[in-house]
Amino acid sequence: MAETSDRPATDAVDDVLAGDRVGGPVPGAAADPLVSEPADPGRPRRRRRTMSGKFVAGLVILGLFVLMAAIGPLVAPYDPSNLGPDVLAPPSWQHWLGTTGTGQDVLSQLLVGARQTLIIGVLAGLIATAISTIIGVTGGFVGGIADDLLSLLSNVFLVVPALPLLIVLTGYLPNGGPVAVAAVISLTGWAWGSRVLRAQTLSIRRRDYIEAARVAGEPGWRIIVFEILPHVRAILASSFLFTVLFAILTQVGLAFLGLVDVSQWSWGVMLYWAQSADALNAGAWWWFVPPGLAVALIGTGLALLNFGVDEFINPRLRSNSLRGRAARDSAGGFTPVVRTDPQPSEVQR
Amino acid sequence: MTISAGSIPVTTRPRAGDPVLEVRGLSASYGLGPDAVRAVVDVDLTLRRGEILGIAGESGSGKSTLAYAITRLLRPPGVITAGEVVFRPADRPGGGMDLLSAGPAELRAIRWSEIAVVFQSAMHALNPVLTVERQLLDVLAAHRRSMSRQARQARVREMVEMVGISPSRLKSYPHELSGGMRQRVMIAMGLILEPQIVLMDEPTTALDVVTQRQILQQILELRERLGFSVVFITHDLSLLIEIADTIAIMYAGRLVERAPSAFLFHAPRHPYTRGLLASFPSLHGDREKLVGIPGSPVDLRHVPSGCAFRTRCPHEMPRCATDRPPLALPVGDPPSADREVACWLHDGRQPPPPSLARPAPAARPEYATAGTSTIRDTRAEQERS
Amino acid sequence: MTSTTSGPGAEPVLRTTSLAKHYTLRGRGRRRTVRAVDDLDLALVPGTVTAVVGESGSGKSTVAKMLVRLVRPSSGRITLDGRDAGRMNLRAYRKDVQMVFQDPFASLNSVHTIGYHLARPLLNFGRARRGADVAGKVRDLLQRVKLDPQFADKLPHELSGGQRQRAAIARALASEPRVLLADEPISMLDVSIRLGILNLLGELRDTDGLAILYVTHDIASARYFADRTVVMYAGKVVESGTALEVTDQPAHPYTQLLISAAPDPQRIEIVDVSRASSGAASAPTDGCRFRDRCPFAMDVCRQQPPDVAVTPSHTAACWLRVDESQRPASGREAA
Amino acid sequence: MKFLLRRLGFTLITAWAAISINFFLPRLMPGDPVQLMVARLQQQGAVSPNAMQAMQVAFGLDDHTSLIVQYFQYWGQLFRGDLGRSITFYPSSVSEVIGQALPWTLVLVGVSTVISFLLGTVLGAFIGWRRGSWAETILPLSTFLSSVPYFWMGLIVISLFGAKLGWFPLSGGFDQGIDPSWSSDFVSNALYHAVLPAITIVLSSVASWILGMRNMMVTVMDEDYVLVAQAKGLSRLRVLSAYAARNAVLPSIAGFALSISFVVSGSLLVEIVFSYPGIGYSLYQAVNNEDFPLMQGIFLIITFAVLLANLVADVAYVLLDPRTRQDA
Repeated sequence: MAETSDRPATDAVDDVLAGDRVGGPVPGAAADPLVSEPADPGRPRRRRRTMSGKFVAGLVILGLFVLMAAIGPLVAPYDPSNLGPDVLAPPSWQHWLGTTGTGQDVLSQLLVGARQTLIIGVLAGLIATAISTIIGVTGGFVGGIADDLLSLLSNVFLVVPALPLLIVLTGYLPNGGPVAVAAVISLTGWAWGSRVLRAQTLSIRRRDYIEAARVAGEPGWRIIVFEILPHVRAILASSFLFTVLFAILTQVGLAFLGLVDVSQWSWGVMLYWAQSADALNAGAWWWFVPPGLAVALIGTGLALLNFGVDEFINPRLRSNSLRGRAARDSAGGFTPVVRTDPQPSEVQR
Repeated sequence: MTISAGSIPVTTRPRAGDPVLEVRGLSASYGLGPDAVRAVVDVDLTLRRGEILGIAGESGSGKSTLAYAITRLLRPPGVITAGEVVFRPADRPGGGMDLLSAGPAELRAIRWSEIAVVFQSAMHALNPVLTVERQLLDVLAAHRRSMSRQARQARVREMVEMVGISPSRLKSYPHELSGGMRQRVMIAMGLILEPQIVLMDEPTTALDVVTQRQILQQILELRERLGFSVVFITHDLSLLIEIADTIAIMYAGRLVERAPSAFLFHAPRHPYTRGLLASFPSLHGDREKLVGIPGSPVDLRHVPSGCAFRTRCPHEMPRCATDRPPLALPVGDPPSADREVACWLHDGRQPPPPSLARPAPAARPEYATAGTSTIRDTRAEQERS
Repeated sequence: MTSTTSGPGAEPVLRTTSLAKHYTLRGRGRRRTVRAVDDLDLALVPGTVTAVVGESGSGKSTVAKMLVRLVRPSSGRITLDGRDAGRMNLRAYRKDVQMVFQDPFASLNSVHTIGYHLARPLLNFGRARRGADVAGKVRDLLQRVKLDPQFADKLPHELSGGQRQRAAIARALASEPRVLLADEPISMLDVSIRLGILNLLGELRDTDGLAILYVTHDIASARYFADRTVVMYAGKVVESGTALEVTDQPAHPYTQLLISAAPDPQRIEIVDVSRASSGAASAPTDGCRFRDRCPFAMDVCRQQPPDVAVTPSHTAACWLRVDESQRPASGREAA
Repeated sequence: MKFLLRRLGFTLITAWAAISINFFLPRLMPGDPVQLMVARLQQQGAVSPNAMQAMQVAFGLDDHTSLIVQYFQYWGQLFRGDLGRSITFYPSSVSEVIGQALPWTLVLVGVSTVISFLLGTVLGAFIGWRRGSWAETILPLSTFLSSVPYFWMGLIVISLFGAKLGWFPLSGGFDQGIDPSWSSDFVSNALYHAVLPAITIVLSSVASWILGMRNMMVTVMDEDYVLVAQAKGLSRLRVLSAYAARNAVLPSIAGFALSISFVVSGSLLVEIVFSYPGIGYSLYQAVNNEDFPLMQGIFLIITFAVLLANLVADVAYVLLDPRTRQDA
């Protein structure tokens, strides 16, 4: 999740075409090389191309998991907490993903646990994104001392290791429901988004169209909502996806440590029980592999979606379409010669 | 003048005015397939020794694309789709090499040592994390392996002094220099290997007028001294007329006119050239109302059929929409004028409008020839030492 | 008939008195004050174009931003019809004073249509009411800048640079201002369409009696377009006069340098500017700020030169224009 | 060195914030934390008076001085290296427990993180350089790896290389039979035990470095100075190293702050899976035993370590980017 590019990012073709335009900056029109500029979000042409394979794959993966969270508890073959007679049974037709050390059905736990896992992730993502938008955009827009303090705050939260802090925090808090867990996670997860949003707002604030809007009589709130926010949409989305991923990984970690209510099924809780029952030494891979794999897959889905957004923000990140020798030439700094046009004829001489 | 004892026989030593670079039928696109944008189409150009060839055009004219395609420095998704770029090195008389079919190793050897590029924005063209000296030495390290360390450093000092920078600034990083100084460093870097060709892509556009003028003067002086040829790309035709020997005007990826600069200025043949010339307010005389050119510069994604300029042209004729005019000697001009225009007004079927039929000035301007032998001599001396 | 309300000789609508903007730069251990604009007296007259010409760092853009009140002056006064601008409601002020920005690729928000860009100031400044009224006014505005009314539904990226700048001018006209500040309005545009924009502004000056401030680095375009030209160097006005006077008989060495450096195909002799060191960034902040680049610099130049009238309409701030006997003893400064 | 001074100031402020959080958190929590904990501990068995005492000291409930005074006393204790007494390992002090565990973590996590950073940066630079080549097929894989919870990766690695193939020990930092010493036997034994946890950490964290560096590389490759380097006819290696990668690595180093706390958090969980005798495993034991003094001490130590790592990254940044030295 690298930060976005340094220099204004535009479509490569546009870059070249625009580069021809009166040859660059005029004295005094200093371009700020340290800010990133999202590609015009309003371009339908671009939007179509942004639907890259990665983005679609991410959407499909996430769609499947959302479906799982929605109908999982309904289609689960067993009550996930029901103790069965088959203890530590490997996958079979009765239990597609085998059973736990107490005979519970792993598949049912996985299906039921999806909902809790996703709810906490999305909830934490929403809360954190809200916090980071408020703090980041406000700081960037207002500037001055307030901005200094707000960005110091987010930098502190960024550096302090989240997990140990969360462990201490949840240790003092009585075991709460998903909302409490989500709230605590978002407390440590907002800083990244806030930092990126602030940087972006700071660069947008200096753009001509913001000053032009002021001159056109627009009030401050309208400038934030209608002029700035549309331009941070992509970053907002990216920050949200990143935070959801962070929240899912963190809650799985917390659950693994037994710091959440371990009677409510989630993938982290499954791993907690698997670890407590020493599933590893028992060779019960079907117990700890599925929940971890599910987390990894959902994370991959989020990351793929994030790629799509990143490439939207910075189109240069897209994969190159050249292959073979042409790609090699171009990587070496030699424009490939692909003779598609007819050879020059002896004309007009 | 001593007769060179170098490898070049005196009799076949290339003279000023011989072609050093010939571009034939060059086409370049962004992307491949149906969505490709054709930025340069079928361009023929000849650069002669010691000459300053100006290429002028607006956005979407393809002038920068042309320059980068010649050196094969066009970035992805840029692709060269047709043509030849024949470089005729002075020390290989008769034979030329096609840069478009050359391999990476050959190209790398020619780059900078024979064809150097001065980029538009020195701010972005210099590596921010290396000192200026390091970046100059880099060139020598890559191309002058046999040179000693001291010799390289001495050469770097000599070059920066030549462009008017104190060698004490060599340890500076690019961000510590002013815009004008950075551009001078770029020029010093471009000339350090005494290349035969220097491509300059808007080298002064980002600078203030006074600095711009100083740098132009410097380029002209250095050319006198070193005898290299220059391809000078700019949108500023008025500037080009002052410094270039020959000017090529591009529109929608094609050449529309090419002529010695005095001819082009006093007697333009293409309506676009004339329109461009009328777009620069004068510093002298009466204030007349000027109109520029109606319409918008062409969008390379939607180039009009036939003559691409016809939609903005005051003299449009029916055939302009169907047939693309070839680049040819305007009927009425003598072949000695060495000029070409791509416009149906000059095919002899009708008298061209008076504004496009002015007689050219009598004498054909000569470009500087003095430096050409000088550069060869210094080369030869270097080889001997 | 309109000569009393507009055109040269009419009463100025916008005036500045000793306007200044100083920035404090921190860092390098000590504070450094940058005098971006100093002691500026400017009068914008209805129906005339005043050009402010200078290199980067001359403070010319800061002038425009102060006049539209995007930048707060450090000292001095701006008066609109004799009223102190600093005391005026910002919206009421901007109803009369509008601005066109340099880069039409940056001054229009890519997510909004041209129609939105025009409707907002119409509504904000009470020039139209919501509903059909707005659409009609938007059409009128587009027509005034010679754009087809269908452009209202387009997004900025669907327009060429020149069309965008026309749209930006239309937006500035929405409030029906009397003063238009144009900050390098053509420098980012293609050469062939620059004059179209200047001619459009010229027509607005003539038909609407607009007072236009034209900020530019291109002295030739100032000569073409402006009625008066003000030359700035390092935050100070060095010369001002009618546009023709200033370019045809430049009185200040800096103006002379600017003109000799400008591209000029008709130039007969090549002017050597190589000795003039470049850059206003390191200019001295006292006395004549041009003195370290000036071929005629004297000891007396350490003191601020007075504005000397060359003709009744033309002044230059240069000791060369002051009779030697009138100059202060130069030894005092040297001591 | 203004940049470094500013970063140092930031480090101090963050350290102060962490210490203060540590101090105020238990004191400002609703209810009486000691009672709460006693109640919890009693479910597991009797609470020793010693443990009660340790907790009361930790929360400043043993005497009734004001919060401010306690705060300063707390600082005084900190400077003496006194972090209170651990409940789990009573009567050992928290400092002793941490002192024993810390070297293990520093070596394991430190070395793995450095390896991961170097490996990821080199790989990312290469993939970004060769855009569109086969190398890009690594990207989906690394995307997947970066989404895997560290500890789960540990479980997989153990079951594969430990349980199934038997190449490496399943857990612990060294064999029970050997006494910790600087003997070559012990060191090699410890290294042998460290291989799997290190592989886990590298595998889990390398992906984000790869992706970050690749993205920066692609962006930097579009910079004019890279084009100039190519126009200069420099060798590929020179262009790649001195121009492209040299600039692309700067944001990667600047992004160290973003990632290091992430990596450390993940690594702590890896220790737990491997029962590795480091800070993470101590934290796990503290959590299981509701050992709040130990938890807080570990939180502080980890924060300090991360801050220190950040400072090192800042110094590296200053060395690599001359622009930060502008105000020197």
